[in-house]
Amino acid sequence: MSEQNFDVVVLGGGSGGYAAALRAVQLGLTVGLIEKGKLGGTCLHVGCIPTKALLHSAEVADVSREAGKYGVKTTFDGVDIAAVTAFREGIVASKYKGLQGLIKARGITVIAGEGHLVSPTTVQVGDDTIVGKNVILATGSYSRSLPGLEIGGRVITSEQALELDYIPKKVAVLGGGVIGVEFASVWKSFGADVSIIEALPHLVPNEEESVSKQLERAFRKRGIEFSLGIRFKSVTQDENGVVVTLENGTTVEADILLVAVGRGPSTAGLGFDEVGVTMDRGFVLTNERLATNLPGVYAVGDIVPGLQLAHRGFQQGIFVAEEIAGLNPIVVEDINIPKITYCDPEVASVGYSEAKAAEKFGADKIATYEYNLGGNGKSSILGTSGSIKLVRVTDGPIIGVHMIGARVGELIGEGQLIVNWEAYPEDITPLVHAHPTQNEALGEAFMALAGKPLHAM
Amino acid sequence: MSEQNFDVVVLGGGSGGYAAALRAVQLGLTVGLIEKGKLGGTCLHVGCIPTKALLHSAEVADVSREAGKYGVKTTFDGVDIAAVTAFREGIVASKYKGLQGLIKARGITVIAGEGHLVSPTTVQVGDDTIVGKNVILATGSYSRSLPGLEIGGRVITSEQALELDYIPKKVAVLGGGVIGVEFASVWKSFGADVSIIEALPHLVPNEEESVSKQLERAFRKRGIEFSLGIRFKSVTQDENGVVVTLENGTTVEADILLVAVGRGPSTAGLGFDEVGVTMDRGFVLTNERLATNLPGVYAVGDIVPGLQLAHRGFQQGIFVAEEIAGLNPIVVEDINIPKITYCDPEVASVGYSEAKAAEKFGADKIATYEYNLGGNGKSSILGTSGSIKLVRVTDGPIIGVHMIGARVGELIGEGQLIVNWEAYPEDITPLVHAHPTQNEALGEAFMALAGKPLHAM
Amino acid sequence: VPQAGRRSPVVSPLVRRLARENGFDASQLTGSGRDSLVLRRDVEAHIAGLALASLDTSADGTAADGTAADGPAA
Ligand SMILES: Cc1cc2nc3c(=O)[nH]c(=O)nc-3n(C[C@H](O)[C@H](O)[C@H](O)COP(=O)(O)OP(=O)(O)OC[C@H]3O[C@@H](n4cnc5c(N)ncnc54)[C@H](O)[C@@H]3O)c2cc1C
Ligand SMILES: Cc1cc2nc3c(=O)[nH]c(=O)nc-3n(C[C@H](O)[C@H](O)[C@H](O)COP(=O)(O)OP(=O)(O)OC[C@H]3O[C@@H](n4cnc5c(N)ncnc54)[C@H](O)[C@@H]3O)c2cc1C
Repeated sequence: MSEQNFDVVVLGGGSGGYAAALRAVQLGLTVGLIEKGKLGGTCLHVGCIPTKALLHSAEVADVSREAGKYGVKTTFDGVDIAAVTAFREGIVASKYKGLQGLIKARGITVIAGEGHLVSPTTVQVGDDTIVGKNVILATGSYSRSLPGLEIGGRVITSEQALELDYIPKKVAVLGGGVIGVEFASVWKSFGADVSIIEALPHLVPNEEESVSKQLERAFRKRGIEFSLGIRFKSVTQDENGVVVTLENGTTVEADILLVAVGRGPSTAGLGFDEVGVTMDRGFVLTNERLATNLPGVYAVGDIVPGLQLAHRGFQQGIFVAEEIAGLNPIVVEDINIPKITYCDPEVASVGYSEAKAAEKFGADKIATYEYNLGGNGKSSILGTSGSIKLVRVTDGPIIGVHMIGARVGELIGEGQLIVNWEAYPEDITPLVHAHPTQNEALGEAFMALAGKPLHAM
Repeated sequence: MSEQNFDVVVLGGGSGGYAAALRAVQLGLTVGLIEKGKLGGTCLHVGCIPTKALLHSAEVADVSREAGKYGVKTTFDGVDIAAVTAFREGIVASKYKGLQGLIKARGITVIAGEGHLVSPTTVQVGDDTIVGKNVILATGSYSRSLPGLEIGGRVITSEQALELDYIPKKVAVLGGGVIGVEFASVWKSFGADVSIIEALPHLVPNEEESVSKQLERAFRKRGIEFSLGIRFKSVTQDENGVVVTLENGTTVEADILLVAVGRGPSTAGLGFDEVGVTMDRGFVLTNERLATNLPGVYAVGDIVPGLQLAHRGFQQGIFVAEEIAGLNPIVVEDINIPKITYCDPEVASVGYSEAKAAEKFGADKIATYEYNLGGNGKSSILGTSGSIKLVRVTDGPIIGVHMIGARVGELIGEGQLIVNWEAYPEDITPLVHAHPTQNEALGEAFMALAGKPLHAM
Repeated sequence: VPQAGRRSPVVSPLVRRLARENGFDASQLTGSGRDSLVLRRDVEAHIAGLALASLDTSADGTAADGTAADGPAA
């Protein structure tokens, strides 16, 4: 039984928590970082990194299959799932090692174990009492299910999906959001038949509607089945597989069902309620500066309602560390945080969709332009189709960038600067983008939006 | 024998010329565009587009070869050069068709034939006299050779290299600039042995020195040979191959020699001199607003001394059209135009190198930071190494972005905005980049340069 | 000193915003870049001048809004 004192105590060592810890020690604060599992959290171990490794193996499989189109003679002999696993695990292990080294080198005290909040300044970890002038809650999220839908056996969530040691013949995916479509994309590339079930009218329903429609078209072309706008009713399983029944009576048979219906906050039983933190359905409520109702207690990452993304966690962690250090950092709204869905084709966006912009600014106060990647040389060379859609305030700044196509995720950094810096298309048009890149498709779209399209009518 | 009158006469339908024409008609001017070959010029037919198609086939070959690393079982059975040619020609044909359609739809009068400048307002095309209130010279460039080095037989330039209907066993490449290293990269990926001869001390000698060194290391790892700092002396050829002799007596034997020592202006015999245009070694001299010494006569593209890049041509073409229309467009200096070399690994840069910045601003007035892509999750997943080097004025804006690594070319758009918009690292750091992307490596580098590295010491 | 109605080119949204946050319109300055492009240093110099002016004027008790912008940057 011991007591340790820090300027900042961080509960949870995922993206949000470790970023807060790293930034806080940089600012001269002492930090105790409490983690019950592995530093790096969901993103590093069972989220962003391993899924993107799988998606790269999937890309390699597709390239190998289609190599003939580009004059390369290859025989594709299937996917060796054990080797995919070794690749994926190797990537995670090396990033994990790097992160552990960094946290150590920066002088952060890591406390292993499950922490419980016992007062606004105190976290109990087993027999140890960890006291902080400030406490940052960063306990992250878990894969949710639906009421009455039990996970187990052939009904799995993303954690088990990652570790599957075989390629199923047929998969049903419940949920057409980012995690659902990413796994659907991987499995299809690996040779499985895939069927997505989404209750909302579109795949990736949080994206610009025209992008969702294009993704649906692209998935259809890839032979990925999906059912939209009809809710899941029930599932049964036996040794041969699962049968999913929808509310309209349709059934989908498959080897397994992936449940990808969103992630809930990991806050149950951790004492937040008892200590008096204001909560809503398990989420921790904060003001826009991430302070909870209790002085000195902050929250970051997936437990704060809004986008559940690793880089939002990083940003919030850095923000709170700077806030505690008195640097008065600037708030970035969720809407201006970039989002990428890494399926094939990729989807990337930042800022307002056309519908949201019309709601906020008035339909007659905005202008949009959609540039077809068919006009973009590099995209043709890569063999991808897609588009870039821009939303601007009429005679005002660009407020939305929405893209679909192979590799477009890497273009969102430029979109992010444009939207956050309130650039006008006219600021960009004198700066002709490099040729031939996919990047220049953004340039073409801005030129068109400024009323001076170059390679388009 | 006829006379045609236009607001603007453009001589040459390559990147610079056609962009000028497209923008001029958009601004309500009438345009006559004179082209002796094919609209689209070097870039579309024998430059940017076909080389990038080859480079993509090369990438596909490398991915197929290394698929096992990612758990994908493929057998690489070599490159089918006829199929590569069909792919390359298909891409060029479709872009060519698109460009012809666009030029027609925009209402530009295309005059086929070789034009000669006969007065500051008049171009003669065979029997036809084409008169313009303004004339834009845009006749482009050709592959140069060295004094005494004759092109022919096994000694070829990029035009013939593109059309080669076999994969040589061994190639010598004279010149380690962008065209030389791109072809070297393709041939190596296609299975040839390659040896580059560069008289300057580094490959891609116009790039940041640390990037050149990393490219040399990467090429060495790929088994691409090169000799630096020793000049070419002579070459002999017979039915079996070529023997290249360097000034220090070393010899290089190969099936063919690619001469990639730069491009000269295509201006000889076109009347420019006679009409009184000020020239220098065949280049047309202009002021920074691209006006020649003759009122109403402008020049754009590769015939204007400086960077020889398609998008510089686009930019200059648009600029001159807007200048003629009285819009007073903004000048963008060559240093702030992005450059990409599409070999594997790619090289991309914009702005000042460390050495040039030190020269211009004083070595004690600048700061640099180099971020290793080894710390970047997406780059690890792609299996690429490399780095991002930034140059800033101390307590001032970022003035240089220099990158090497697979696919980094697509990141230069963001670098271009940053440098041209005079961003401080501190403007960027609140905007955490999307995870996991290569793009976020830029973000990490900016954070470090602002004194607050996240995932680095 | 800004001339009313003058519009200089500003290509950087950052430069425009910096001016706006300090209460003036960047395009009212005479830029020191090529073709009088308004650069970041022009806006920073103007802000430094405003700070000096406000020191001076606050010494004799008058408001220092003589150089304020005539509207938000476009
Ligand atoms: C399959 C999948 C793919 C994803 N892909 C991406 C992507 O590509 N890009 C992206 O931006 N986001 C992605 N995400 C989301 C991303 O992983 C999360 O947004 C991010 O991990 C949230 O960070 P966090 O710090 O809030 O929580 P977490 O990463 O969940 O970390 C919370 C940490 O707290 C620890 N913890 C919890 N309770 C306690 C306690 N009581 N005591 C001690 N420790 C505790 C946990 O062990 C965990 O390590 C993905 C998620 C999934 C599931
Ligand atoms: C192998 C190679 C790869 C390249 N890759 C890239 C790249 O990836 N990215 C990049 O930015 N740049 C690249 N370039 C450079 C790019 O091609 C040039 O910068 C660009 O084409 C220059 O445009 P231009 O309009 O000045 O000249 P050109 O494209 O050369 O066009 C000139 C046109 O004028 C016509 N013409 C000439 N004289 C006359 C006359 N008297 N009458 C009528 N017509 C005439 C010609 O037929 C031609 O069509 C590459 C070049 C090469 C050779």
